[in-house]
Formats: sequence, C-alpha cells, structure tokens
Amino acid sequence: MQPATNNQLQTTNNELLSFRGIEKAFFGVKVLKGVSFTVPAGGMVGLVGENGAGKSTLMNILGGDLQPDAGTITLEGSGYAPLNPQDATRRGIAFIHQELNLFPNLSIAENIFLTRFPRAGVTPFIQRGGMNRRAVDLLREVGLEIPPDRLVETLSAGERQLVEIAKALSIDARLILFDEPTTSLSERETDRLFALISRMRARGITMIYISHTLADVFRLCDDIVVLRDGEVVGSGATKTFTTEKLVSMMVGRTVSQLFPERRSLGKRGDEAEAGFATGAPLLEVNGVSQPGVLRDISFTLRRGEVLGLSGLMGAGRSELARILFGLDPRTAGEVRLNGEQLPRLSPRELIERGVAFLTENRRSEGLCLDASVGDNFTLVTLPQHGRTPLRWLAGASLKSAVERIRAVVKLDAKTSDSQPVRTLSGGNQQKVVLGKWLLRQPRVLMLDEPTRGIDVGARFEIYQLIHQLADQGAGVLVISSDMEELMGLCDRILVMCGGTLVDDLPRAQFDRERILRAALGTNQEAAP
Amino acid sequence: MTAAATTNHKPQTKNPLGWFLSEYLGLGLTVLLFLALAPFTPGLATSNNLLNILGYLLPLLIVAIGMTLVMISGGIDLSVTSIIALTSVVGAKLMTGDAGVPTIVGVLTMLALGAGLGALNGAVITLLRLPAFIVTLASMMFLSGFAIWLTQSKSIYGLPGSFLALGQRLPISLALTVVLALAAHLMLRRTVFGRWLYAIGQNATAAHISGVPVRAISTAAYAASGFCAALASVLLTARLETGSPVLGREILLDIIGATVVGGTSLFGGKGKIAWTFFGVLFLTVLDNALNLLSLSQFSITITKGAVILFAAVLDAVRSRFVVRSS
Amino acid sequence: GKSEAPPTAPAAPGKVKTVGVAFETLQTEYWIAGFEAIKAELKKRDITMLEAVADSDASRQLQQVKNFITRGVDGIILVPKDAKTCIPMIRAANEAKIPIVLFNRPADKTDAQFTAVVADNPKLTQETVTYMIEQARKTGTKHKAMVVLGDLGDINAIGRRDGFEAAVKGNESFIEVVARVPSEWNQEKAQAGVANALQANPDISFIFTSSDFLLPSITSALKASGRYKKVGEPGHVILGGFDGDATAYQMLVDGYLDATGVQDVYFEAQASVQALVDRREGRPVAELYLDPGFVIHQGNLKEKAARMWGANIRK
Amino acid sequence: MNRTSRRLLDLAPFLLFVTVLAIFGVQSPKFLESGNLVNIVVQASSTGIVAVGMTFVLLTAGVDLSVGAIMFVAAAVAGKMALAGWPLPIILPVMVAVALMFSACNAFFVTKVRVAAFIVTLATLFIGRGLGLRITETRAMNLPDSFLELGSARWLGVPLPALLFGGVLLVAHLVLTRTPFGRQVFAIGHDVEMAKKAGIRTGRVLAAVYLISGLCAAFAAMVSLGQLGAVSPKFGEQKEFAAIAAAVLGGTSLFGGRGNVFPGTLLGALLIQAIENGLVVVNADPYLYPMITSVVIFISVWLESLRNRTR
Ligand SMILES: Nc1ncnc2c1ncn2[C@@H]1O[C@H](COP(=O)(O)OP(=O)(O)OP(=O)(O)O)[C@@H](O)[C@H]1O
Ligand SMILES: Nc1ncnc2c1ncn2[C@@H]1O[C@H](COP(=O)(O)OP(=O)(O)OP(=O)(O)O)[C@@H](O)[C@H]1O
Ligand SMILES: [Mg+2]
Ligand SMILES: [Mg+2]
Repeated sequence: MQPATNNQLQTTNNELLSFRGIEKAFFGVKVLKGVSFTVPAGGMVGLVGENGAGKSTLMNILGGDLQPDAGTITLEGSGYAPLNPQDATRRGIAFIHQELNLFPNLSIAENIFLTRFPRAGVTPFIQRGGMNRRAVDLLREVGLEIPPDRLVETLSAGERQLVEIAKALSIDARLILFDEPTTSLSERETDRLFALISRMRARGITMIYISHTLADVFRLCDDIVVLRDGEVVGSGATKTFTTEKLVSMMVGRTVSQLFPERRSLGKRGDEAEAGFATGAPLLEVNGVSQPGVLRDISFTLRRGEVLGLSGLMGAGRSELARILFGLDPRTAGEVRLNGEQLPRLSPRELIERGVAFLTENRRSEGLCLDASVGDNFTLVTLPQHGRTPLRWLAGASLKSAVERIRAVVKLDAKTSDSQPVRTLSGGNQQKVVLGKWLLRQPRVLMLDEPTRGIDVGARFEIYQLIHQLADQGAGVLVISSDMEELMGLCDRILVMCGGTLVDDLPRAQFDRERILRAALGTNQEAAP
Repeated sequence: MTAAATTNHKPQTKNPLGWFLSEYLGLGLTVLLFLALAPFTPGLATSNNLLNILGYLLPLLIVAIGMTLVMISGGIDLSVTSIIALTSVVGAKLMTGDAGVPTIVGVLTMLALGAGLGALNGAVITLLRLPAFIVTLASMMFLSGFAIWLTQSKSIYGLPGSFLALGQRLPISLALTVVLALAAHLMLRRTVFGRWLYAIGQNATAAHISGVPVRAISTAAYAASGFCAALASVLLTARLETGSPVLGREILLDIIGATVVGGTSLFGGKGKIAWTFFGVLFLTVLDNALNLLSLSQFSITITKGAVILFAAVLDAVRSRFVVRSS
Repeated sequence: GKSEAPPTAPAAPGKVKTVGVAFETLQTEYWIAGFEAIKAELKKRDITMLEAVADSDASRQLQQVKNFITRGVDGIILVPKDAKTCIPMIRAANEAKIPIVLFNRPADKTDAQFTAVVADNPKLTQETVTYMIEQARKTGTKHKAMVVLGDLGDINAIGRRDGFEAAVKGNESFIEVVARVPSEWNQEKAQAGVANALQANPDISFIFTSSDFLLPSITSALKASGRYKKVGEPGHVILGGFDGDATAYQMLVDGYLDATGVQDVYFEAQASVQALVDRREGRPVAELYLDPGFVIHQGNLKEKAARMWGANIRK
Repeated sequence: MNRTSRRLLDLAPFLLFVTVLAIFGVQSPKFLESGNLVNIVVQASSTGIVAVGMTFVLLTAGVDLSVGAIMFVAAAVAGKMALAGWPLPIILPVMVAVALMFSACNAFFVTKVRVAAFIVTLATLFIGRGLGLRITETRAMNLPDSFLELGSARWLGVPLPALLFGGVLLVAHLVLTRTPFGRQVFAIGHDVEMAKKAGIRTGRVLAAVYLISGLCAAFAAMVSLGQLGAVSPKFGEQKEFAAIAAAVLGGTSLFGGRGNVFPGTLLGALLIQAIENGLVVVNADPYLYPMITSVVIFISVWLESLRNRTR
C-alpha cells in the first residue's frame, strides 16, 4: 500500500482515491466546477445531490466513460487518467451504471462475462458450462435464482439491476461505484444488497454509493459528500449530518418533510365543491388473468384515490399495469372505466379516455432519447396543439406547455428545451417522462416506479402534484418498490404475491410488517 | 417559471468556422464542387446545362422525398422503382390506344395506384409486423415482374401532348416538385403527423405507449412514398414520352444513396427534406460534371466513389468539430 | 419548350469537328467493339469524340444528350436504351439543329428527324436459328431445345426471343423447346439456369443464347455435365448465339459452336459517322441504313471471319 | 395456441422450404433427384458465402454494399493473373489479399473516421467497380480450365463449392455462437455506445466484421469463377442485394443484434435458389419468375414473424 500523500479532507491517512479540481463542461455548460474530495481505502462514501448535480458525470469520469476538462485523479498515490472503461477495469474499478448497461439480446451469463469470457482451454471457444456455473454463483450472491442462460430481455427492471450488480462482482474489484443501485429493488432485494455490501466491506472493498434514498446513505456510508450544481458544498463523516441538514445542503433550502399531508378520502368535507362524487368507482378490474403472470385480479380504483400496489420483485405488479394499458395480452377478465366496459385495451384509446401509464423502463419505453426535451414532453398531448384539419402545430402553445411543465417537475435549469434527452441526468430524464403524462391531466394515472432516480426535493413536489390530481377527482395507481413512499403517499395499498392480490389495506391499517408478510406469501418458511 | 432555456444547446454559428459546422455543409460542398469544376468543364455553368440538371434532378428528388419520410419512420422502401415502372405502364395504357382516358384521369389514376401500392406495403409491414426491407423487396420483385408481364416487355408510346407537357415543360415539373417538397417539409416540421413520424422512428415502443397511432402513421409514410414514386413516374414517363416497364429500374441505389448522403438516418428518427435536397443535388451535379468532363467510364465511377467518400469524411470531421468546439 | 438554340450550334452547314457518342452501357463486348469502331472511325477523320455512358438509365441518358448539345457538338451518335425513350433525345437534338444517328437500335415511328443504322435483331436471329435447325434436321432425330433469354425488359432481348420463336415455328415436329431460361443478362443466373435445365432434361441437344457473352456460362454447364463436344462428335449439342464476339469466334474455330448471328460493327460505325458528316455538309442522308449482318457458321467461317468483329479484337 | 401448432410454427421456415421442394417435386420428379438438389446447394454457394459475411456486418447494425464490387476486383485480378499464366495456388491467396485490402479500407473509414457504413461501402462499391472495369479494360475474360475444374471438383463426392459454403457456414456459426468475438458482435449490434461502456473494444470488433465480409467476398468470387470460368464486367453485380436479402430472409435484423447464420442465412440462400431452380426445371413462363419468387419470400417472412410473435 502506498504511503498517504495527503489528508486534507479525511482524517484517515490511507486514502485510496482522490479527486483534485475536476471540471467538466458539456456544450459550454459547466457541469463539474472543480470537484475535490478523497475516498479512504476500505471506506464507503455516499455521494448525494440534486438531479443534475453532476454525480453520474463524476462517476463516468472515474469509470473511463468520460474525460475531464481539467483536474486530476489519484488512485493509490499514482496518477489515474482512464481513457476508456477497460482502463478502469484494469485498475480494479467496477461501475454499476445508473442506466443499466445490459444487452437484452444476450443471456445473463454472457452479459456478466462479456469482456472476460472464460475459454475452453486453448481453444477460442467460450467455456459455456464453466461460465454458467460461475454466473449461478454470482447470481445467488445477489439473490437472483434465475437460469443464467436466460435472455436479459425477459427480465424485469429489478432483476436486471441485480444482474448488473452481479456483473460488477465478477471482476475482482477494489473499488465499486454504485450509481443508484436500488431504484428498482423492493425491500427484500434491497436488504440482500445491503447484506452483500457489508460482506464486501468486510473484505476491504472500497465503495462510492450514489442514492436519493437518504436513509440508505445514512445506514451504509461512513462519509458523505454533497454535490450541488457541480460543486462540493459539504463533506464529512456521516454522523456529522442530519437528514434536514443534508437535504438543505443538497437543494439549497430547507425542506421540512418528505411527504406532504394527505387528507384521507373518508375525511374530506368538500366533495360537492370538488364537483365529483368522491369514491365513485373509476377503474374496475374484474378477474384479469394471464397464465404464468397473473391470476384472477380484481380491484377497484375510485375517484380521488391514491392506490398503492406493493409486492416483491416479480410479483406481477408491472405486468398488471401493462395489461391494463393494453401493452400485454390477457386471457380473461374485464376492465371498466367509469362504469363502461372497455372491449379492447389499447394505449391510444385509453389515453383518449384519460388514462395515463408511466412505465418502469424510461429509456426503452418512455423516451425518444435522441429527441429534444420539448418534443418528449409534448408527445402525448401533441394532438391538443394540432389545429385541424391539417393538424397544424401551434408553436406558441407548445412552447408554453413545455415551459409550464418543466417548472412543475422542476427540471434542471441547466438543460435547454432543444437538448436531446439522452444528455440529461437520470433523474431529469425521469422528470421528463413524468411531465409528459402530467401534461395530459389524466383521470386515471398509473405510475410504475414514478420517482426512480428523482431527488428528495423534487419528490416532495411530485407527491404534492399526485395528491392535487387526486383531489381534482383523478384516480392514481402507484407501483413502487419503496415502501416508505407507498405508505406516505397512498390512501390504500394492495399487496401482490406470485401474480395474485393477497391483501388490501386502508391507510389506517398501514403496517410495514403486515405488508411485507403478505408480499412474501403464506409459505413464509420457504423464504430465506 | 424557472430559468428555462437560458442556455442554448445548439452550437453557435457565429464563429468563423460556423459555416463549415452548420448542417448546410452538403449544400456548400455542392456549390464548391460546382465552382471548382466550372473552369475545367466546358458547358457546366451554362443556363442550358443547369436546366438540364434540373430536369434530371426533379424526379429523383420527388422519389427521395418519399423515401425520406419512410426512412424517418425507421423503415425503407425498396419498391419505389417498381412502383414507378408499374404506374408508368398502367398510366400509359390508359391514356393511349382505344381507351384513351383524359390526361387528368390518367394522372390521377397513376397517383392513386402509387399511393395505394405504398399503403399496401405499409399495411403489410405494420399489421403483420414484418421487416420493411424484405416486404418492399418482395413487392419490388412482384410489381416489376407484373409490369413487364403486363406489357409483355413492350413499352408504350403515343402519349397525349397534354400529358407530355407535365414532364417537358420545366416550369410545370418544377412547380410540382417545389410544392411537394414544401408540403413535405412543412408537414414534417409543423404538423402533428410530422412529429409523430419522428417519434416512431426514434422509439416506436415509446411512441405506441404515448398514444401515437404507430400503424396508421407508418402506413401513411409508405403511402406517401408510393405517391411520390407515382408522381416521379408521371414526370419521367412524360419526359421520356414512353410508358416503360423498366422505367427507373437503375435509380434505386441513387435514391437511397442521395437520401443517406444528405444525412437522413437508415435507422430512423433523423432526417430533413432540405438534407435530402442537398444529397440529391450533390449526386446529380457530381454526375453531370463528371459526364461533361468526358472522362472514361471507369474514371467516372472511381471519381464518383472517391468524392462521395471525401464528402462523407468531411461531414464526419464536421460533426466531431461541433462536439469539440462547444 | 424553349426556342432559343444554344449559342454554339451553327445554323449553316459546316464541317464536323466534334461528335458526342452516348452509349447505353459498355458492359458487354459487343458495345465495346461498337464503341471502339466508332472511335477509330472518328479518329481516322480527325474528329474529336466526347463520350457518355448512361448505365442503363434512360433519364440519365437524356441528360447526357442534352449535355452534348450544351457542349456544342456537331453531331451525336446514340445507342438508345430502347426504341421509345430516345425520342425526346432526338427532339432535343433536332431543336438544336444537331444531326443525330441511332447506332444499332432503332427508334419507333416519330416525327423527329434522325438516321438509324441498325441490324435487324429478330431477322438475324431467325436466320441463325434457322441454320441451326438445318443442322438438327440433318441428324434425323428429334431435338429438345433450350433458349437462354436476355432481360425481359430489354428490347433487343425481346427481339431475339421473337426471332428464335419465329424460326422454331413450323418445325415443332422435331424441335421441342423444353426450357426457356431467363438470364436477366447475368452470367451467374444463366449458368445456374442452364445447369438446372440440363439436370431436368439431360437430353437437351439444341441451345440458343440471346447473346454470345453468355456462352461461357453455357459451356461451363455443359462441361460440368460432360456434354461439351465438338461439332460432328457424338453427343454434340447444337449451339448457337448472337453478336459475334471473341468467345464465339474462338468456339467456332475450335469447332464447338455451330453458328452465331454477327452484327457488322465496322459497317455500322462507318455508316454512322458518314451519315453525320453528310448531313452536316448538306448532302442527302437516308433515314435508315440496314446493317445486313450475317450468320457465321462452320460452313462459312473462313470467308466471313474477316468481317466478324470478335475475330479482330483479340490482337 | 396448442402444442402441435406451436411446434409446427417453430419448424415453419424449414417446413416452407420442404413445401417448396414438394410442390416442384410434384410438378417434375426430376426436381427431387439428388443431382438437382446438389445443384441447388452448389448454385446457392456463392451468394450464400457472401450472405454469411453480410450477416456479421448486419449483426453489428452495419451494412456492406461493396461485396459485389470486391468480388469483381478480386476476380478481375485473378483473371489477369490466370491469363498471364500464374498458377492457382498463387492466384487464390492474391484474391484474398485484394479483397482484404478493400475491406480494410471499409473498416478504416467506418471505425476510425466514423462515417456511416452505408456511405463508406457505397463509395467503395463505386471505386471497386471502376477499378475492376479498368483492370479488365471492360472486356470479358475467359479463364483457363483450371478454374472450371476447381468449380466442378468433388471431395468425398461433395462438390467443392458446396464444401466451401459448408465450411464457411460452420466456422461462422461457431464464431458467432461460441466465441467471445461472436457474442461481442451481438452486443455491438444492440448498441455501440453501450458496448463501449461495457469495455468492448468496439473498433477492433467492427473492423474484424468488415474484414470477414471481404474475406467471404473473396471466397464467393472463387466459387463464381469456378462456376463460370469467365469474368465479365457484370461479375458480382447486385451481389450485395442478393446477400442482404438472403440474410434478412433468414431472420437477421437490419437494425443489428439479432440473427444467425445457421439455419437462418443458410435457409434464406437456399430458398431463393430452390425457387429459381424449380422454375427452370418445370419450364415455367419466364414472366412469372419474379412474381412467384416474391410471393414465396413473402410467405416465408410472414411465417417467421408468426413464430416470433407467439414466443
Ligand atoms: N453527454 C452530455 N451532454 C450534455 N450534457 C450532459 C451530458 N451528460 C450529462 N450532461 C449534463 O450534466 C449535468 C449533470 O448530469 P449528471 O448525470 O452527472 O447528474 P446526476 O447528478 O447524476 O443527476 P441524477 O441524480 O439525476 O442522476 C446535467 O445537467 C446533464 O444534463
Ligand atoms: N418477456 C418476458 N418473458 C419472460 N418472462 C418475463 C418477461 N417479462 C417479465 N417476465 C417475468 O415475469 C415476472 C413478473 O414481472 P413484473 O415486471 O410484472 O414484476 P414486478 O412485480 O413488476 O416486479 P418489479 O418490481 O421487478 O418490476 C418476472 O419474474 C419476470 O422475470
Ligand atoms: Mg445520475
Ligand atoms: Mg415492476
């Protein structure tokens, strides 16, 4: 181990990595403005900040995906300037990207070993058996019991996230960068991941952990570095921070609470005023089934209701929403909207009837990555701006809609409307998809992991927005892996397990334990 | 309101290299090529030659406009040349001989047939979810074989004068092309249809989930391509005074080449009518100049390849410059 | 259209200094031979030659002819893509008062003024095939025949097909056409087609190809099935072609080919240039010069070889 | 959908192929004779080999329009050498070298200068064609019989072209499915930028893919020469088209990342050839060829898509 050269920021003297004055600009916009901090060997540093603060950019520089405009990185006392991801791998750095970097047309094992396939002896051929066996071990370590020769395209978002983690484990890394690893993981998988992380820490692996779930950061990290607008605005040992302090450092103002007050459905007194019969059935689902995915799902979403859908990964929550929106087939069951039976489910017709659905895969299903922010925002509502008969677009009304919605979702002010969404930070991309649907002012809103990657400040406002929609008579169905979020946001929570609805709790009965038990299923002893 | 749109993402064109960095590089290259060759190429810069170039360019441009729409949607249409041939012989059969329908009926039939065949392509591609390449390849073979069978290899002569004027009076064909190009341009830039077309090309799944009528719009793009091919067929048939079952057979690669050289992506979601115009102009001027230079055939072919490569390299350098200079 | 003539076009008769030569394609030997013959003829007379090749694209060819007019040539020799698409080109030349000669391919009836120097494809083919049929008749047995067709969209290919059918008509009693192989003027397709036909009908003993440039495809298929035999040997397949290229000449000399219809390129080149010069210098010019062409076969090889272009290009 | 129809659909491309064979077989029993079936394979070899190389390129979301031109140049050089009396053992490696030079040029511009593959290979298509015309002086060349002998030679009763086709197919299949390189080709086809992030040396893989395509073009040129024994100015023309069609017909996506050479590209190449062969054998009206071929192609892709959809 190299002797320490410097211990400005940290009290420990065995630093592994240090950033000095890192700067990076995209198209003339400075994204990192002289970032400096140090990561101690064997330590775990939490990196937090608003969406677009520059966290991923910094990690991309460390991982060799990007080169800084200025500044230096020191790794184990010697200079480190990776020109490509291979350089980073060679120096023992593994990087779990925020936007999962998996190839859906390849198998799980192939994704894991893509650049380091085991060979059968001296032949040029891949040693399939050995590769798959190692993959099984790695998958077991992250808690995924899936055959390693399955194509990644058949995996749900959460499963993919675990594969990405297994991939990072497969290189004997000294330093692992986690960029929001839990966004699609439910409680159980998250716990598994944390257990894994502590095992790795015990082995002396250093980690940088980026997350918007501050509780996790507090729970895991020794030190915290706060980025705001490309600058380090605070750093130090975790115990020197409180949640309030952290949040106010991140967003530059104080945020007193994480969830807005929710007046529960029954207590509302101003029903008449709101102009709708509160609690009238809005979306009725009756006996929806699809072999192997869903079994006999029935529930009712009422006006003004925020309905949560909880469950473990693979419980079929996303599948349910997809079927309701006409994206996947169903073999049985009927769906009624406003009492009227829908003969055929198709996104177009449902959107016309005021239904909206935010999918869990923002990049593959939510965004046109090479289109501009403005075009993405207005994709759903485009017909409203097209004057008949030629559907001539009204530029001014489009523009004002974009202005309006970007303020509502608090899109990073650094980004312009003509910028391709591909170049936005992960959280800001999520805001664009969300904004796209909110512009539609839907009456039924289905949200699959709506706040994936969105920072705490903006989250609060989005929750408020959801409540506001509900108060105006809309029904909201929220799928989330974050139980805090569901309990803070919803009026009622449905729990799914193995493709069936297993529990239905009104707000008054919200109980972590009970939800978790239901989600695990009755044969609890079988679960690890 | 937040401080929205305070920064402009687009590269500034104020710097001295601005012109080189702009998307009008293609046009600039064409002009440059023209100016560079003019002194050595007898007759290049004469008004007659320019009119000549134009006469050749217009039908190509029309087909390429249709191709651009299809390619923006992420597809490809290999059947355009066969649609040209089939509409040519059907139109000519109708307007000549004993049937002898009036020109206007003949032309409208040709256009309707072209649009219909395009729509059929589109419907098959979208409804059965088949790859555009192979569907339009099959329809290329079928329609071309059908046109030749229909005429038993004989081309058809003796078209009415009112029809011939469409292709031979330059102002008429020019006006038709300009109207079409402007309509396509405005449609892409300013209408819901245009935005949808780009969205489909960029991410058809996301577009479908966002309520874009993906099938209808893609089908419409193929119909538009068939229509454009038929319109080009009107001009070509009139220009050559012949309904021919092999009309346009050789120009497929030129059409796709010009569209791609212009900058439209084969993978969809990217393209402009103006770019396509530059691409067609570039290839046509190049071809014309090489011809006037009276080089031997292999020199012409080699030079053509080299110039295309050179232009493409310049363009690649340009786009990297755009990234770096910002 | 526009009435203004290009400034360089002389209104009065004069000498021919520059001639534009526009070919539809240069991708077979026949056209190259024609091209070279014209080139030589022009050189002999000290006339500058401008050249253009349209790569089978009629619209491009129209542009090229207009290019010539722009360049102020004194005459144009054109190998049109087909009989019809060339009419606007002739018109354009007429308008500019530039004499134009159609080389080897005629135009359809039109009011436009031109001179055509052509061989009669159907007629010459018919003569060639008739000679082959005579040879077949001599064997006294019934023959199964195959014809290799050109591109069905090519007017010359169609003319030769028609000539073939006309010759066979009336002789069905001992010539049965069992295979019509479309080659699309592609050697590989022709080779595959001939091999397939021979596979299906091993007793084919009579093959006519619409162009000599497909002969290698036929011989390779014949060789593969062990049926490549000289005239007179048992099992010989009566073989005929059209064009008269170098391969055909060699096969005639070696005794494998029975006959081929030869177009007289020297005659055609000379007549074309002469027609331009005559018209320019104010002498009367006919509308049509017919290249008589001739069938060259094992019987007249020695006497006719000198005028067979294919016999002269391998030097 | 029940089990049997599921299984039937799974076999769809193969069944269609068999159906085509059966229909022609009923029309003319000669069609199914082993000699004729061997003919089909031999005649599909040249296009099939190019299509195998093309499949590699298409899998990376690229395209190689220059294969036909490369074949032409390689054949033209071979022809010149053969006529000058060089022996085959020298000529064949030279053909490979010429083809690799061209495809190295493609690879350079695609990977280093990052010009779109379509444009690069379109340009090399023109350059190659022009160069070939120059070398042949636009003349047809009849080669010595050594080439024809090579084309009709048999080894253990299998014609050499079919053997070469089979060999190329086998190697390509193993490379694509069993080697790191092959799997990386699929990854790049899905998304180059992602592949770069994953640490794949995308430049090398892409370059290799174009070289493979060029190598296949050289082999195809040898097969064609062996079949024809002659080089004409149209040698290899439109080959790129036939090859792309065979690959896409075999289920390879033009957008990259999806496809296979076995059985896909093989069946694609064989199907087209079987139709052409059958039409000649049953002495069909020449005017019907394109229409019948296109209808069978259409049915074939349709079945393929039905199969994929019910997956
Ligand atoms: N390739 C690029 N081109 C242009 N701008 C970019 C590019 N990549 C990132 N940016 C900009 O850099 C800024 C920082 O992005 P970064 O992804 O680092 O944010 P982040 O802190 O990871 O945010 P999040 O929490 O949302 O993931 C954003 O404003 C983003 O728009
Ligand atoms: N295309 C597919 N082919 C095969 N299996 C699939 C496919 N898509 C999803 N699955 C499987 O179906 C199951 C249900 O997935 P679904 O996405 O509905 O789960 P979920 O409850 O939403 O979980 P998550 O929180 O991970 O999104 C998962 O086990 C997943 O692997
Ligand atoms: Mg990020
Ligand atoms: Mg889910």
